[in-house]
Formats: sequence, C-alpha cells, structure tokens
Amino acid sequence: MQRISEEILSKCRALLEDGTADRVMGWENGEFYYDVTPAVFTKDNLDNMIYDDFCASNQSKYFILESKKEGKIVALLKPCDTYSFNQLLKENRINRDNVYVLGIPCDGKIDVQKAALLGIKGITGVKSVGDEVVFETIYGEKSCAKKDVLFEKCMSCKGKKHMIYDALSNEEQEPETAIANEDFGNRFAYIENLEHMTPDERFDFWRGELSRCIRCNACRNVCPACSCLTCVFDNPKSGVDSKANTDDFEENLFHIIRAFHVAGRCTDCGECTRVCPQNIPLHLLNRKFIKDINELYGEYQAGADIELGMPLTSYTKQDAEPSIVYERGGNK
Amino acid sequence: MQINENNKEFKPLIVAFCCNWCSYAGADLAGSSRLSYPANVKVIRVPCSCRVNPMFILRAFQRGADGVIIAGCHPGDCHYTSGNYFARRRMTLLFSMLDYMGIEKGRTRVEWISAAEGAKFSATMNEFVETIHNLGPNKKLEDLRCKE
Amino acid sequence: MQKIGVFVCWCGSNIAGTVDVERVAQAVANEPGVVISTDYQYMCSEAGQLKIRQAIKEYGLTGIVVCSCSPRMHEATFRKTAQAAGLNPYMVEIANIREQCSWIHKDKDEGTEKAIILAKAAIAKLHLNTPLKAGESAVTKRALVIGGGIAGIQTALDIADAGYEVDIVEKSPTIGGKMAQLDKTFPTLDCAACILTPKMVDASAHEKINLFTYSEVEGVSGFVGNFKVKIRKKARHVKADLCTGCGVCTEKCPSRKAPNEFNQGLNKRGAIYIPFAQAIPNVPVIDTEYCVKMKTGKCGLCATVCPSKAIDFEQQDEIVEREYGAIVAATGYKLINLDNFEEFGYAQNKDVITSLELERLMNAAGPTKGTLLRPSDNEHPHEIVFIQCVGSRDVSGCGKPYCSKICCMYTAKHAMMIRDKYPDTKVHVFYIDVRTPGKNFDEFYRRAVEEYGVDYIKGMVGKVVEKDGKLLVQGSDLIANEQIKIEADLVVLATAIEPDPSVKNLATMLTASIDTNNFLTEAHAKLRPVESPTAGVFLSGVCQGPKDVPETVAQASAAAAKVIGLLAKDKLTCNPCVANSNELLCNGCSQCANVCPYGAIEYINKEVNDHGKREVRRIALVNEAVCQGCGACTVTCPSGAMDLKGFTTRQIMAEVDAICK
Amino acid sequence: MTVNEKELAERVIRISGVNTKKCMKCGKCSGTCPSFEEMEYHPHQFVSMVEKGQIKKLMESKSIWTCLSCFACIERCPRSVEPAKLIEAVRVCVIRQQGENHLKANAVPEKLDENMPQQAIVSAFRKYSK
Amino acid sequence: MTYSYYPGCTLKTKAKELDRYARVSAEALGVTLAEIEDWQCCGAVYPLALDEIATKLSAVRALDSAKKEGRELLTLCSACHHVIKRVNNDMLTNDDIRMKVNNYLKLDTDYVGETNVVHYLEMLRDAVGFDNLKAAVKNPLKGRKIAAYYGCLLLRPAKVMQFDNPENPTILEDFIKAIGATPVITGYRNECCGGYVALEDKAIPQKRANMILEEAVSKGADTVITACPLCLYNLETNSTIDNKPTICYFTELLAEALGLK
Repeated sequence: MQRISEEILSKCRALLEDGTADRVMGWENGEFYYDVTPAVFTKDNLDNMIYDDFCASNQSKYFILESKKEGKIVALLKPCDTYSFNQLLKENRINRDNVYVLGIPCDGKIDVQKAALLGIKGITGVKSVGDEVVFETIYGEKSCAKKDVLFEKCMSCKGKKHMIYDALSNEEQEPETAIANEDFGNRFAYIENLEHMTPDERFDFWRGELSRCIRCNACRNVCPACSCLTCVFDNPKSGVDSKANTDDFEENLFHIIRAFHVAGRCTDCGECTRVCPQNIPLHLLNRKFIKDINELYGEYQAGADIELGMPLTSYTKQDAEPSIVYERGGNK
Repeated sequence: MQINENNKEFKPLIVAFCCNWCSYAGADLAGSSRLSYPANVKVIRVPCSCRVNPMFILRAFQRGADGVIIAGCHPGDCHYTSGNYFARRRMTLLFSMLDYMGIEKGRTRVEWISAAEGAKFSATMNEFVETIHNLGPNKKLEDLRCKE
Repeated sequence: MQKIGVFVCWCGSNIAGTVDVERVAQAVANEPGVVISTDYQYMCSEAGQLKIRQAIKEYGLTGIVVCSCSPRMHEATFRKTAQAAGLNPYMVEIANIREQCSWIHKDKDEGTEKAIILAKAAIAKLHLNTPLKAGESAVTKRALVIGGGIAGIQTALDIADAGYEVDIVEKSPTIGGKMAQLDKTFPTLDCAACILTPKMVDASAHEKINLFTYSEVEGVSGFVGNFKVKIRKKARHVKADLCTGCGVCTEKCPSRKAPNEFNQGLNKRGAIYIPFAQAIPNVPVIDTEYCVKMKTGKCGLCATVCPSKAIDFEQQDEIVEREYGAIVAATGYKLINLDNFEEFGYAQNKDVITSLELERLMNAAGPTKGTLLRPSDNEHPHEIVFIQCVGSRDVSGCGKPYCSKICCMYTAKHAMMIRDKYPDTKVHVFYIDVRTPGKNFDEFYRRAVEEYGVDYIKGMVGKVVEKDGKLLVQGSDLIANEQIKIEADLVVLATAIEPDPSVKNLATMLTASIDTNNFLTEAHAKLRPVESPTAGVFLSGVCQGPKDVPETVAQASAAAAKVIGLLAKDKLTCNPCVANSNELLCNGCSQCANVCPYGAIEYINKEVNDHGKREVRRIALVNEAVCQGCGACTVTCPSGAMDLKGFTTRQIMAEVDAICK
Repeated sequence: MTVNEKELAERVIRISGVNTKKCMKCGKCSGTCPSFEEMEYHPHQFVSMVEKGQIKKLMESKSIWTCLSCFACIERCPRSVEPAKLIEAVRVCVIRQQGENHLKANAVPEKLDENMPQQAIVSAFRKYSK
Repeated sequence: MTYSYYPGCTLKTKAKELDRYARVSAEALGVTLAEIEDWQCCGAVYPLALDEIATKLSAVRALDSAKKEGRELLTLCSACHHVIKRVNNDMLTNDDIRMKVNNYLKLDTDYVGETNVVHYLEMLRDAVGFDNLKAAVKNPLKGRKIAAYYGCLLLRPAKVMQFDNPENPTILEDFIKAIGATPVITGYRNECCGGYVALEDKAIPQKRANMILEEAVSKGADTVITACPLCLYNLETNSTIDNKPTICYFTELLAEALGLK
C-alpha cells in the first residue's frame, strides 16, 4: 500500500532538488506498521518517508533545534501543527528563515489502541474511505467508522486550514477559513461535567487519574509549549526539582505547574493525552485554562496568529477579580 | 496546621503574601492602629503581588498551610503600574484550577488592600481565618512528609 | 554556611510588652548558622546599633537579622549600621515583630511564638542572601517642565537659577497659563499681569531656559536621570526667527470668527493672532481652522502685509528629541463643563457666566476694557448673584467630589472689587461654607462683608430663570429658613476646576499614576508631596490638586529644589533588588519583556557556554538602571531563568518553609 | 428621642434608603422646591429632623401632603441625599397606620371635576392612602 | 419598526387625543404600535418607598409582556413612562426588589430588566429621526410659536430616565422645529405643574400653572404642548390667566403637521 501521497513526496523532492531546502522532517516506518516515528530525510533516503493516518505526532517542537542548524529544513505540518509552530514563532523559538513549511492535509489520525479495542489487531495497512476506515490486518480486511478510532485530539479538530505555510501539498483542499468540526464546540463538555461535580468528587476524579502518573515526562517532552531548555523540575537550583513523584502532592504539583506554565500558550493540540502511557486525560487540565481564558478574557486561540498579546502577558483594567472563581462554575 | 494538644482546637495556619507598597504597609497600619487579627496569620513581604509565583502557594500548602492569601495594591494603584493586573489574571486562573481539581474554594484568596486600609487588612485576616477555620485543615494538598 | 547574628529589639515596651524578647533570642540561638542571638531595649538607638556593629566584628558575622519594627521603618537604618561595620547592606533581614506581631496580639505566649517563627523565617531567607551591589547610572543635567503657567515658569526659573538647563513645553502659543487671564490676585489685590509678566520675560530671557511653545510632549522613554522625550513643535505657519512681532498681520486678518480663548470666548479674534499683548514669544500663530487661505487657498493677506516675510503656509510640524535627567509635570487645570448644572442656565443665558469669564470682563485688557458690562446687552449690572460650589463637593456624579479650594477666595475678591468700583451694585453670594484657611484670607473675606457690604447668604440656588431681561434667582436662605428670589442682572458661577485633560495621556507616557479625579498622585501625601511615585518625575501646581497662586508658587519651587537635588548628582545609585536573567536557562521567548512595565528587558543574541557547549542564543538582558524590581517577569518565565535579587524564588520559598514548619 | 421615635426614624431610613449623614447642609433642595411656601418643614429640614429622630413632628405636619413629588430636589442634590424620598417615607409611615388614610374614598367624588384625568385620581390615591 | 405599546388608562379616557393622534402619526411614519394585551394601570406614581413591591407588579407584567414579544416597550403618557422606566431600572439594579417581584409573579422565566423602555418622543428622535420627520411633514406649522412644557416625570431623575438633559432639554424643541414651527424656550418648562395635589388643593396647581403659562405668553408663545395628561389638565383647567395660549398634546400637532387631523 502507498504510504504517502505523490503530491507530498514530489513537492519534497523538488524542494530538495532545487536547493530550497536540504532536509525534510517527516515520518518513517517503525517496528510495526502503525508504529511510525519522526525522522529527518535527505535526498538520499527520501523514499523512506511515509505519511498516512497513523502519522499523528505534532512535530513543531523539533524545529526549535532543527532551525538552529545549517541549511533549511522542510516542515511537514498538518493544520493543527501550524498553531503550535506559530506559537513557537511568536515566542522567537524557531528561526523562520531556516524552515520551509509545507502544509499537508489531515483527515484525522487513528488511535491504534482504540482500534485494538474494536478487535482490530495485526494491522498491515490502512486506508480511509469517506467516513469509513479500512484496515488490512494479518487476520484479513476489517473496517469501522473512522470517528470510532480517532484520537481524542482529532475529535475536536480546529479545522483543516493551515495557519502558516510556504506552500501547500494540496492547494485545492485548503479551506478559506478554519472551520472547526462539530465536536470542537463541545470540547469543553467534559470539563463542564467535572465542574458540576462536588469538590470532593472532582478531587477523587483527579486523584484517580493523577495517581497513575509515573513521571515518565512523555507529556512534557512532546508538548510544543513545554519546551524550556531546562525544565524547573529538572533544575536542582530551582528548589522544586523532582525526578519522580514521591507522593500525592508532587503528582498534583507537577501537573498544575505544567498546565500553568503553558496556560495561554497551549494550542490544545492534545499531544499530552495522546502520548500518556497511563492514559491520563491531561488535556483536561490545559483545556480548563483555555475555557477559563475564553470565558473571562475573551475567545483566544493560541497559535492562530503571531502578533496578538497572550492572555497571561496582557490584561484589561476591567478584568474579573479572582473571587469570580467562588461564584462561577463548579459545585458551590 | 497546629492542633492545640489541650483542647484539640484547630488553629489554621495562614500565609499572607503582601506587596511591599500597599498591603504590607496596610498590615503595618493595622498594627499601629492596634487592630488585632489572629496570630496564625504570617506575612511574607514581596515587592508586588505579581511576584507571587503559583509555586509559592502550592509550596505553602505542601508544607502545612491551611490558607493562602495574596494582598496587593488596588487595581489601578500598583506601584509598578501594572503588576497587580497580571497577578489578578494569574491568580484567577490558578484558583480556578485548584477549584477544578477539587481543592476547597475558600483556601485561596486575593484582596486589594491599600496602605491606608489598616482596618481592611485586619478585617480581611479575621474573616479569612474564620473561613479557613470553617473549612477545617488542608487535607487535599498536604504532603504528609512535611507534617510533624 | 552564613554566620548570622540575631538582634531582638524590645522597642521599650512596644514589643517587650507582648513578646518575651528574651525567649525569642534564646529560641533562635540554636538555629543553623546563628552564632549570636541577643536582645536590647532599643536596637535603633546609637547604643543598639553599636551592639550590632561590635557583634559583626567580634563574631565575623556574614549577615544579621533584626527582629524589630517594620522594615518600612528601620530597614534603611540597619543596612547603614551593617555597612558601617563592613557588612554588605543587603545581608540584613528584618523580622517585623512590632507592627505585625506585638501590636496586634494580646496573648504573650501567642505573640512570642509568632515572633519566633518570624525570626526563623528571616534567618531562613538570610541563609540565601548574597551581597548585592547597587548599580550606577549617569544623570543628564537638564530638566523638562511640561506646562508654561505660573507653576511651570517658577519651577523652570528656580532650576535655571541653580545653573541647570531647563526646557519648558507649553501646548498653547504663549506661556503664562491661567494666571495671565486673571485680573487681580487675592488677598493683596495685586494685578496678576503686573506680577506674572516680569516672570514670563525672565523665563524667556534666561540663558538656561529654552521655550517650546505651541508644542506637546509626544513620547517619553528612559528612566530617572536618562529620559528621552519626543516633542512635537506644532506648525505656527509663522517663521519665529524672521517675525518681529509687529502685529500687522493680526490687524489685517479679515477673518474675525474665531472665539478668543484668552478672553474665554467672550469676543472674537483673527485667524492669525497673538493671544495677548504680553504673550511670550511675541510671535503670532495661524489658526488653520479659521484661516481663509488654509481652507480655500484664497486670501494670504497676512503674507502680503508681513514686512519680514515670516508667514509660511507650508510649514509642517516638527519633532525634536531631547534628553533630560528630570521631568516636572505642571499641566494645570481647566473649568469643568457645566452641562450637568443647567439649573443655573449657563448655556441658556448669556448673563450667567463663570468666574474666569468675570475675570476677563473686569480686566483692562479684556473685551470690555475693564468696565463691567453684562454680555447680553453691554449694560451695567446693578444686582449680581454669585453662586459658590458649582460642581464642587458633588458626589451625585454630576460634578467633582472635592473642594476646588480657590473659589471662596476669588468670589470674595470679585464681590469686593465690584462693590469697590461700583458701589451702587448689589452683590449677593450664596455659599455652603466659606473656606478661608490661608494667611490673611479670613480677614480678606470679612472685609468683603464688613467694609464692602457684600450680602453673604448661607444657602444654595436651586434655579435660575430668565424673566423680562433679568435673571430670576431662586435659592434658599437657611439662616432665615426662607426661599428667596432675587432679580439679578448677572449671575456668576464659581465653577469647579479639574486637571487639564492632557494630563491623562501624559501620566501614561510618564508611568506616573493619577487618582480617580485625574490629579497626579504624589509619592507620599505628606512626606513627598512634590514627587510622583515614578522616580525622576515631579509635580508642580494644580495638576497635583487644587491650589491658589501662592501655594502653586511654593510647590513649584519645592519641585525645583527636588529637581536640583537630582541634577546635582553625577551618578544615581540604583536599587540593587532588580531582576536578573540566568542566560543558561533563558529560552528567549520574550514573555518577560511583554509584562515589564518599564521596558527594562531587551533581547540580545549572545554566545553562551552551556556546560561546554558553546552556542549563540537569544537571551533576555535586564537593564538594571531601568528595572524597578516588581518581579512580574519572574512569574511569567516558565523556565525559572528570571529571578529577582533580594526576593529570589528560593528565598521566598525558604520563608514559606520556615513559616509552615 | 423616645424609643418609639427611634424606631420610627429607623423605619423612615429603611423605607427611604436615604443616608442623612451624607447631607452637607447646602440647602439646594430648599432652594429648588416649588412647594416651599406650602410647607411648614422644608426639604432640608426633613433631612436634619430625620437625622435627629423628630419623626412625629413631621408625621403631623401638612408638609408631607404638599410635596409634589416633582423630583427636583432629588435631581439637584449634590450629595445624593434626595430629600423627597424621606418625605415619601414619612407619608408612608402615616398612611400605613390604622385608619389614617389621608384620602378617604367617599370623599373623592366631591373633589372631582369633569376634566380631571384618571392619572390624577390614581396617583392621589397612591400618595394619600394605603 | 414594531413596538409593544403601553397606552395606560388615562389615554383610554380623558386623554384620547394624545393616544389617537399618536397612533395615526406612527402609522404614517411606518411605525407599528402593537398594544400589549391585558395591560393594567401602571399605578401613576412610582413608589419611592423601597419596601413597596405590590405597586410595581403591573409595570413588570407589561415589561415582561414586551420581553416575550422580543420588542421594545413604547409609552406615551409621561406618568406611565416614568413608572415603567423606573421599575425596569429597579429590576435591573436592585437585587432585593428583583427577587421579591419574581418570587411574587412566578413568571416562566425571571424578569431581570431585559426590556428597553422607549418614550414616543425618543422613538421619534432616535428611531424615526427628526430629519426624517421633517421630510414627512405635509403641513408645516409655519409661524406657530410653541412652548414645550416638559414637566417633571419625563426628565427626572436623569440618571434613570436618561431622557434628555434634565435642566436644558431639547427633544421637544427639536420636535417643534421638525414640524415647521418655532420653539419658545421657557425657564419653567421643567418646573412642576402642581401634579396630583390638584385633587386635594386646587390652589397649588393654580399658582404653578399660572406661573408657567404667564412665562410662555410673555415670551410670545401661542401654544403650549405637553406629553402628560395631568400637566395638560392642570395647565388647562386649573389656570386662571386671561390670555391663555392653546394647550394641547404634542401628538395633536404631530398629526396636524403630517396632515392627519
């Protein structure tokens, strides 16, 4: 099965050949078919590059380092990745001159765990056909509704428009505006459910989730916003460094501080939840801040632009008082 | 948290971060006006409410505080013109997050207290101690290793 | 490990009354690092300070904790003490066991326990203190005075007389301000022009004073000692260097439609005009809104008649950039708009006027050449009603909550002068209170009543209605418990004053704060009344609060003294408790720069050596002379690269830990 | 002030919502009042008398029936004291007493004339009776 | 343009002209007045006492009725306008009154001051526009010198009524200009006519009405207009001056100018 569209491959090849760029950041096959992994390609190994419904990772963060190297790299960015890329540009983290952004389309990425729950295992190929997805497996062809196997982050897709690009692999497909999918509007529904619980129920919910945290730091390492050169939790001089959670408090502390550090900068790319080996719905923390920011300080989508001030580094004189927390939302 | 051995009365421990220019001066005024408030309130002087890092608040809870209050200049009166506006946003979001995680709402508070508001400082502290007293000891954010 | 001395002050019985000081000293004696812990009756006294100095030397202390009154009271004292004994002054921590302990707690056990904890917190913090050295910055030896009224002129003259350069920026075409419009000044009844115009001439002739009239401040950057200011010199359309001030142009100008601002709009002036005879500079200005040439291209008569070819219709605004060490705001005031007080009929009746209009009607250089004639028909008024507190002391939202301070006295002055000049005229003054605190002020007011027979009525006017060419004034006489009606020829409103509206924008540019009434805020209401909280910015005149001429001049000179004190220094010592960025931790994300209220953070590309790895990184650099040490950046920085000296993250957390133990 | 009067004063303050302490005794209300001559106690006196607790005198005074409720004193009061609210409150205290309706229904017909609008009758009823 | 219309009881009886000419003129100006159903008397005076709740209910019912229609509520009689506008303000700003009224009324959804209350004159000024009115005038009242008498209820308290400058209003004068006549500005145009005291003691309104009319006449007015039935009554019936000017509702002149009378 062809694992990359001809448009993407030929565009990349052309960019390398005409000297516009000398590297491409994309995906290559891993140990298993669904087990794709980020990789940098040159002219010589470009044929190994793949891009299909398993290529879910948000690679924006790699360009912090890649753009500091000599030469120019082609960034293959899905629409949702462009938000993260923009946000990093806004924070002067990426050297724009050294990156050529090729916007690539995305129809939602497949969570192999969800497929496994549907009994789809031993995958050797995948193809989307409209709302359906067809798997080739060692047990034969299996199909299911695509929405049943999408990643959480794709369930609330921000839309198919690229926020930034130098070229698009498929210009005809590019919409005029970012039209979020239906579920995007509902992305706060789960948070609202939590808000309507009693504090004790919420506490128990989060204890249940966060107590599973093994501090593998996968969430931190994948997060494009969590891209400090040295994390405070790794810095022995910060006074809060800790390599492992030794008790409940530290489990809470790490995730509260992490969410706070990315508040106003998190694009809701959902990578934290996607990579968590313990399946902790970490996006519910970041998204809570997004919800609060939208409600208190006006709708804001991090990474949609590179000019506007960010919610936590700006203010208005009429901002709500912190006591509003006692009044709104949540069970009294 | 201190539990008095004799009557097992709960005496909440309150950490108050006060900005140097307004609220700390307000606390001094409460003192020079002899407006009392419970001794379990301990003030930490910071230059501005915007110096208060969420980490400090969580740290206080970890080490056994039962309530944390941040006091700064009234919005518009910041000595540094805009510090309290940033603090206001940060604390609003942090408090909302703590609430979302099931921590009792009343344990954290922000008050704007000017250098002239000694009475307000004292009244606020009395009220806050009362609130925390009613909430009981902080159990949800404690770190048992830090307890005596 | 630090070697720490702890000094517990009794403050007489202020502390010792509710805190067992001896127990505090003992309790902390065994804290890590503490090598001496003692108590004394008055630590701030010479003997107490000596004790500290001796201990520092005797025990080789690296830091001291003083458990005493608020650091706002004596931190500076004990820093000096430490310095005198060779210790870095920033190795001093104060535990506030008076204002925040002994004075608020009654139970001695409780107070003592708390004092011990506060002392331990200070010790914990001190362990992390490092010696800090204050930076220095140079001082530009020039001052800027914004506003050229009596306040600005006086401030500028005093600074210039001390030998420093001063620029005055005045937005109108001449200096002189409101005082130039006044007829006489209380309580001595000097002619305002006679005492003001010589000062105006002095200012223009002074070699150290540079006037920017018809100019406005457009932007301010920098900091105390090193301000950079953009000044817009608006186009006069008259070349000042060629103009001789002969005034032919102003006489020949055919346009006579523009209201004469100097006469409060009581008459008209030409489109090219000199505000008044003694204006400085004596150079006309073209009002482009009324100039026929500027509007239609036809006319140009002024250019034709000008003997020195000074008219320039093409002239453009000019921006100049100047550097200053200090800035004085002297932006003055205006009368409030009276739309909310139409019960007095100001907009409905020509003969209802403001006090400032009356000044012009009584002034020899005014529209009536000094004869008091009422505006509607140029007849002599025979019965005049003054209404005090129009818009002042009003909390209903229509006016101003404050007392405008000058109205009682100028109303007495007006009443007295009218009775003096026109003894056949009846004068009534409706008052709520007569406020005359000032030298010879009450005597002045009583003279108006006793010698000049002015009728003071304790009460307020409810309504003024025009009736058969007269003004029917209906008011209360509270002493008689009557409602009275007076048929007056002229009604004068003692209108409230408010800060000139330009002050709002200026305050933003200067990062100086204004109060709810838009008056500039002083650094301390009692002890620093002529300084703004922003270092290097000073306040002169009514922009800080209502005041009369003598008070304004006094404050103007006070502000000048403060400026001179600043300019006399070659170097300024900066507060060393400023932000500091760790270049190895900095991500270069610029978030800290976005929250810095002073623009103190810039970003540079610098080669850093990160554990042997050399690379060029974009990193934050704090300008220590500009940073004021608020700490907003420290919390914004996710990586913890940004920290605040004197209040480091670890220091504050050490205090938290000690308190929560 | 007797206990009863103190209660009355408190009631007047509560019903009116007026803070008499804000009054700076400027007299603008009485300078404004169109019904001043018809009143025994004038608007500014209402404020100070309520402050002093002299409610009974006010309740017995015909002043409370001659206030026109024109709101001029409310509009022009520089301290937002608004004396008309006190006058109304005193009037309410009177008519809420048993049998103290100032206007009795059976007395109305003789007061009517053919041109009088409903508005006058309804409002008079509202002002004069409970 | 459609408004929910609250005529009020006087407009159904003694002040029929005020109502009738308002309706025909509105129609001519393209404004539909949809009379709300089952309206009750507004009470004619706004109860100043803070503990008066019952007397505010009928106003809230009218307001809620307009809210349900999703329209602004238009009033004409000064008293009705005053009462309804102020009660609406209470519902917006006074928690205590809002709670008590809603507890009492038990509406489907609480009424919390959503409806905008508009006086007929405000509609002419802000929705139709005096310039458009001027263009629609068929029979300009040239040469007529008309004094506007505002009375108290439309203007005060200005913070709540938000009608015009309470001491120097212009809306009726602008209206007079729009219908082609010359406004005569009088000092007593916002002074009380004596109001409801007419029922108790005719002497007071007589004194007030004479004072108001004398001034209007002395300043050359041939006509005095008002929006209030009680003002009209006091000026007309309770005044005793000899050379009384014509006293009428502003809507009568409006209809006349529009050629509808």
